[in-house]
Amino acid sequence: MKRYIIKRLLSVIPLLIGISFLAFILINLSESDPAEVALRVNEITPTDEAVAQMREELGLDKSFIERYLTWVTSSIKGDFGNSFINNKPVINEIVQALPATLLLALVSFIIIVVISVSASIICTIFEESWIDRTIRGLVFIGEAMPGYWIGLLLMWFFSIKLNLLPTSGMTSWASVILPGVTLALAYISTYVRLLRNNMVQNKSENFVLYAKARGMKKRIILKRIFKNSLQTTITALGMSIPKLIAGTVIVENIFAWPGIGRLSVAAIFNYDYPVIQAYVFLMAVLFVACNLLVDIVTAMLDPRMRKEV
Amino acid sequence: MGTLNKLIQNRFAMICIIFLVTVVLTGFFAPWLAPHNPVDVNVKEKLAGISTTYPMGTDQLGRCILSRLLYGIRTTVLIAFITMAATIIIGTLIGGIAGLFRGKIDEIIMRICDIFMSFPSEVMILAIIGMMGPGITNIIIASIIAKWAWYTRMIRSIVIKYTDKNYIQFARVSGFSRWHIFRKHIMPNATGEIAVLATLDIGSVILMISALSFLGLGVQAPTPEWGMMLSEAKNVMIIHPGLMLPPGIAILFVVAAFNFLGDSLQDAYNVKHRKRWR
Amino acid sequence: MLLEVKNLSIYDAETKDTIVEDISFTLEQQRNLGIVGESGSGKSMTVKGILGLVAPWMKVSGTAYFEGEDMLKMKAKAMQNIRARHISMILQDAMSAFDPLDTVGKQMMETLCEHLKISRKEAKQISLNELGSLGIQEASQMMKKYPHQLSGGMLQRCMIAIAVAIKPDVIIADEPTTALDAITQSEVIATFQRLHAQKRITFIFISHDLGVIRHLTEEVLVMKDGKSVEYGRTREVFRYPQNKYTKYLVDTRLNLACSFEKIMRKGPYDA
Amino acid sequence: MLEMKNVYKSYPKKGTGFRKEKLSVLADLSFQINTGEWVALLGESGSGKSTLGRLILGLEEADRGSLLLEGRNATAWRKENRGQMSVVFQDYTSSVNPAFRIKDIINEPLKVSCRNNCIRETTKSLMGKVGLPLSLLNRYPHELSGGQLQRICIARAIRTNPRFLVLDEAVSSLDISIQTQILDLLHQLKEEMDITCLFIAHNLQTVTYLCDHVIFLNERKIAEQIETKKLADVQSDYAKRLLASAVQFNGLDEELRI
Repeated sequence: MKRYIIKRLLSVIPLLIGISFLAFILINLSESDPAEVALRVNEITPTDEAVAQMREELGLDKSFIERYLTWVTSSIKGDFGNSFINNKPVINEIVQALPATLLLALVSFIIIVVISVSASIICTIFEESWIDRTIRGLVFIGEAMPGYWIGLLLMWFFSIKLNLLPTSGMTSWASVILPGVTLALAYISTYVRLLRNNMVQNKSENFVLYAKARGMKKRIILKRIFKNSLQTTITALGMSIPKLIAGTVIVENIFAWPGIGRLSVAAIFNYDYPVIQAYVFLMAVLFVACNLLVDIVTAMLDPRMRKEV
Repeated sequence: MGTLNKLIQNRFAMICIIFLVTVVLTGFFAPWLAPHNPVDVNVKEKLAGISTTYPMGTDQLGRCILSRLLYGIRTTVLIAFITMAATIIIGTLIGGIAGLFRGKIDEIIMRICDIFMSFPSEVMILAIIGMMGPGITNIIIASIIAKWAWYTRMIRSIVIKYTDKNYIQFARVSGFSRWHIFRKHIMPNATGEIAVLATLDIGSVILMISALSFLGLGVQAPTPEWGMMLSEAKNVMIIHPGLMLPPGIAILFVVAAFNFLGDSLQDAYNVKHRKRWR
Repeated sequence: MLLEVKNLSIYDAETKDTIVEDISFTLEQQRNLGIVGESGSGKSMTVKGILGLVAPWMKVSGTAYFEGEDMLKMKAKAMQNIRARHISMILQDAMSAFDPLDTVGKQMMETLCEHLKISRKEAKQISLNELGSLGIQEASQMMKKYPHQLSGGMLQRCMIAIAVAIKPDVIIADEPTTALDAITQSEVIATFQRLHAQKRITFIFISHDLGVIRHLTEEVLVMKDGKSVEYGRTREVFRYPQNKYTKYLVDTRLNLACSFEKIMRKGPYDA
Repeated sequence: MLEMKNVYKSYPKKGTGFRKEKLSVLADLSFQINTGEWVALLGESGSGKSTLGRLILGLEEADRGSLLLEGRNATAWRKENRGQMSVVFQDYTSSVNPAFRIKDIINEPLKVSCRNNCIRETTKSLMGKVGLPLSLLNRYPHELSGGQLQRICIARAIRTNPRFLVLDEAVSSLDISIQTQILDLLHQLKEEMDITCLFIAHNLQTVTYLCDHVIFLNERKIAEQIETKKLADVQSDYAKRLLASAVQFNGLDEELRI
């Protein structure tokens, strides 16, 4: 097991190098000159002289590889440069916005786990009954509904029509409910579908037939089915964490939630490249880290993996 | 063949096909079918209710909602089709090469895919649009970059699944060239599966494009687009919530139809996929 | 009489196919029954139908009396009790028959604790004894292993051990040797013969291999396309087949064996 | 015809990592098959017999050792003798392209050795040879039974009159009555055609029905190679045990005494 974890950790290194390189290339895709943009957003006329000075300041006159290396080394230290807009360190902006996003992601993660796991268990136990059909019907509709539309409808119904919850911002504890539910609803359908199909498939595995043939109780057989679905469940739900954090972009914009999703969209409109760069890099790292964690946890759960490595 | 027959027998799938064909045709003939010019502003008639001149009313600028909806097909569905087609072509090309030749090339392609897939697609698209600026071309390019790796991988695994089949092994033993095997045996069989993949996924492409437009990062005003219509409706939500319905329902129906069609296609293709019980 | 099956038919409500049609047989104490037929003849479905192990959309009709009660009309709970205590089953595909996430020992003990109402310790002891008597050395080591660490033959024996430990009236073995290699196959068959002789267990064997059936059973039921074509004493049926299909099966089988036999007879051992 | 010398083969183990661990499937294998002989390769599942077949067919490369066909390097031989080597697999359902008609399936090998002029005539005689009605030619594979499909596979394999044929468990997944029919067909082909064959199997009876030589493969190595006629006096432990278990269930009447 130890060897597997070490191996898995080592395999992440080339991946991280690739990611950072790609993130860096993405930033350099931009058609406009960052130096010019930096000047413009600070309302300085981009004369040739000023641009050249800015280029030097931003290190744009160096070679591509050199720039990449400086960027990576400073990124590792948490230094993503300063925002073009307010000249504050990017890392501060992100650290400020992160808690709000994490709270939102956590709330919807809990909703997703509770609803998708229980719904798929119910569907498996009562396969092909009316309740299974109803849930599947809802899942089908949920998959086709745009998440932001659900958000708007919820906002209209609960905040405007019933005036129960705040429409936007982060003013009280109640403000997290609507964005949290909206975010969760966008993902629940996918997970219910995935988990239910996995469990139902496990139901027709040979070991279930044998458990029946040796006269085991229904409860014990169900327990075995669920245990065998656990790996898929953990993988799916584990990977939902980074997806949720990345997926907050839309929800945060609907509900004016002061998180990193809104920060990044604002940065896109303002051509604030350092912020975008930092956001992309951090998200990718988060994704890789979660992936790693999920892999290790599932490997620990499965005896076949445990012995093999 | 059997697949087509099975699809025809599935009445609901047929309804989906008819619906989608109608939608596409309506989009194509929008200039003749729409009662008004979708970008014509008429402030006097703003937020009008349902009437014979405006079958679905007007928005906050007095533009005909039905016309905007019909023209919206052109943008939303067309962009989705273009994105999908380009992604599939790239995926088939690269995935086909990886699956067919295996070895070093395969290894390299797969590692590159790994890197691309380490970015959540939302983040990837945001990054690219952030760098290149909002706009239709840019969201198409961004979606392709965000999706190609996944398709390459799926198509590679489909190709590999077929190369393991005995009839391909037989063809190899008989001394056929790789190209012949790919053209005669793999492509005809894989096309169906790729079509299923595409149909299942096009709904999510539509959702993504409309979401980007909703954020103001995709299609720019005044071009009619469903996501953007929702974004505009949001601003007048308090006084006129009804505006949220037409574009939302339109997206829901089109995406649902594609998803259902994809599911039915998959069922029709995989005979073995039928419920097994031992 | 242990088990009496009359006019058993199984009908697939989804595809509208009749899978098993009008099967009748009786199982006498100590007289093993063999069910033979080619793939798709419905032999496996027959016993699954009796034990209520078929999919919900399979409609089973007819009667199957076990100790005076019709199993086909039993409630799920009563049926579970039958499967737990009276009729055990050994499945064909041993490799996938155990839950991959749990040790084999745990699954054996779980079954025994449940059915015999004994403690885990006792269950462990019984499992060890049974595995030992099946000729497995280091049984306690083996019980700590996960299914993927054991061979098909080993897992097959674990299934046999569970079935035997419960001391059921009948053990149904569905193609118990098909998935095994030739040498293991003959070992497993020897085990069945010993159990039958020593523990006085009555078996139903399902197989497509006439050689195996001939070795293990007293009565045989030959099936074709879901119907019974011949039913009688194994020796007689194989020696003087009445039905054309049975004769065909026996002839092709003998034909196959013939060249091998010739070679072996010519050998030096013949002297 | 075929000579294998000190062949080793291993597969990389699954799992991520930089140091690839290998799982050895064949170790130091040497044997030869003479022209015109039918040689059986017997072994348990996992003994590497199918891998050996794939090596000979060129579907896989050996790690070490040499493989000669008619005294020449196998790769070079294959290149010059397209269509001269053929194979029948165990799994007949995946052996035929489900989208092709039967006639296209059995005529496919001809496209390599380009002798298109006499297709109609030989297709007819070929179908007769494998005992199938001509009416099947326009059907699709899923309309045929397992036995018929395997006959189609055999017809396809001998379509180009190959000099060397590999039968990879060609009868194993068929019912015994069908097995016998297919074996009869193969027997008849053996008489009629001038062909060398490697018959991979795990069942002794089918082997003795058809082959001149038997190679016992056990745990990655050759346990014994013997003429079928002399099968009764095998020396190796593995072969003896296999023989003993086969003897036990051979007949249906009296137990065969040896």
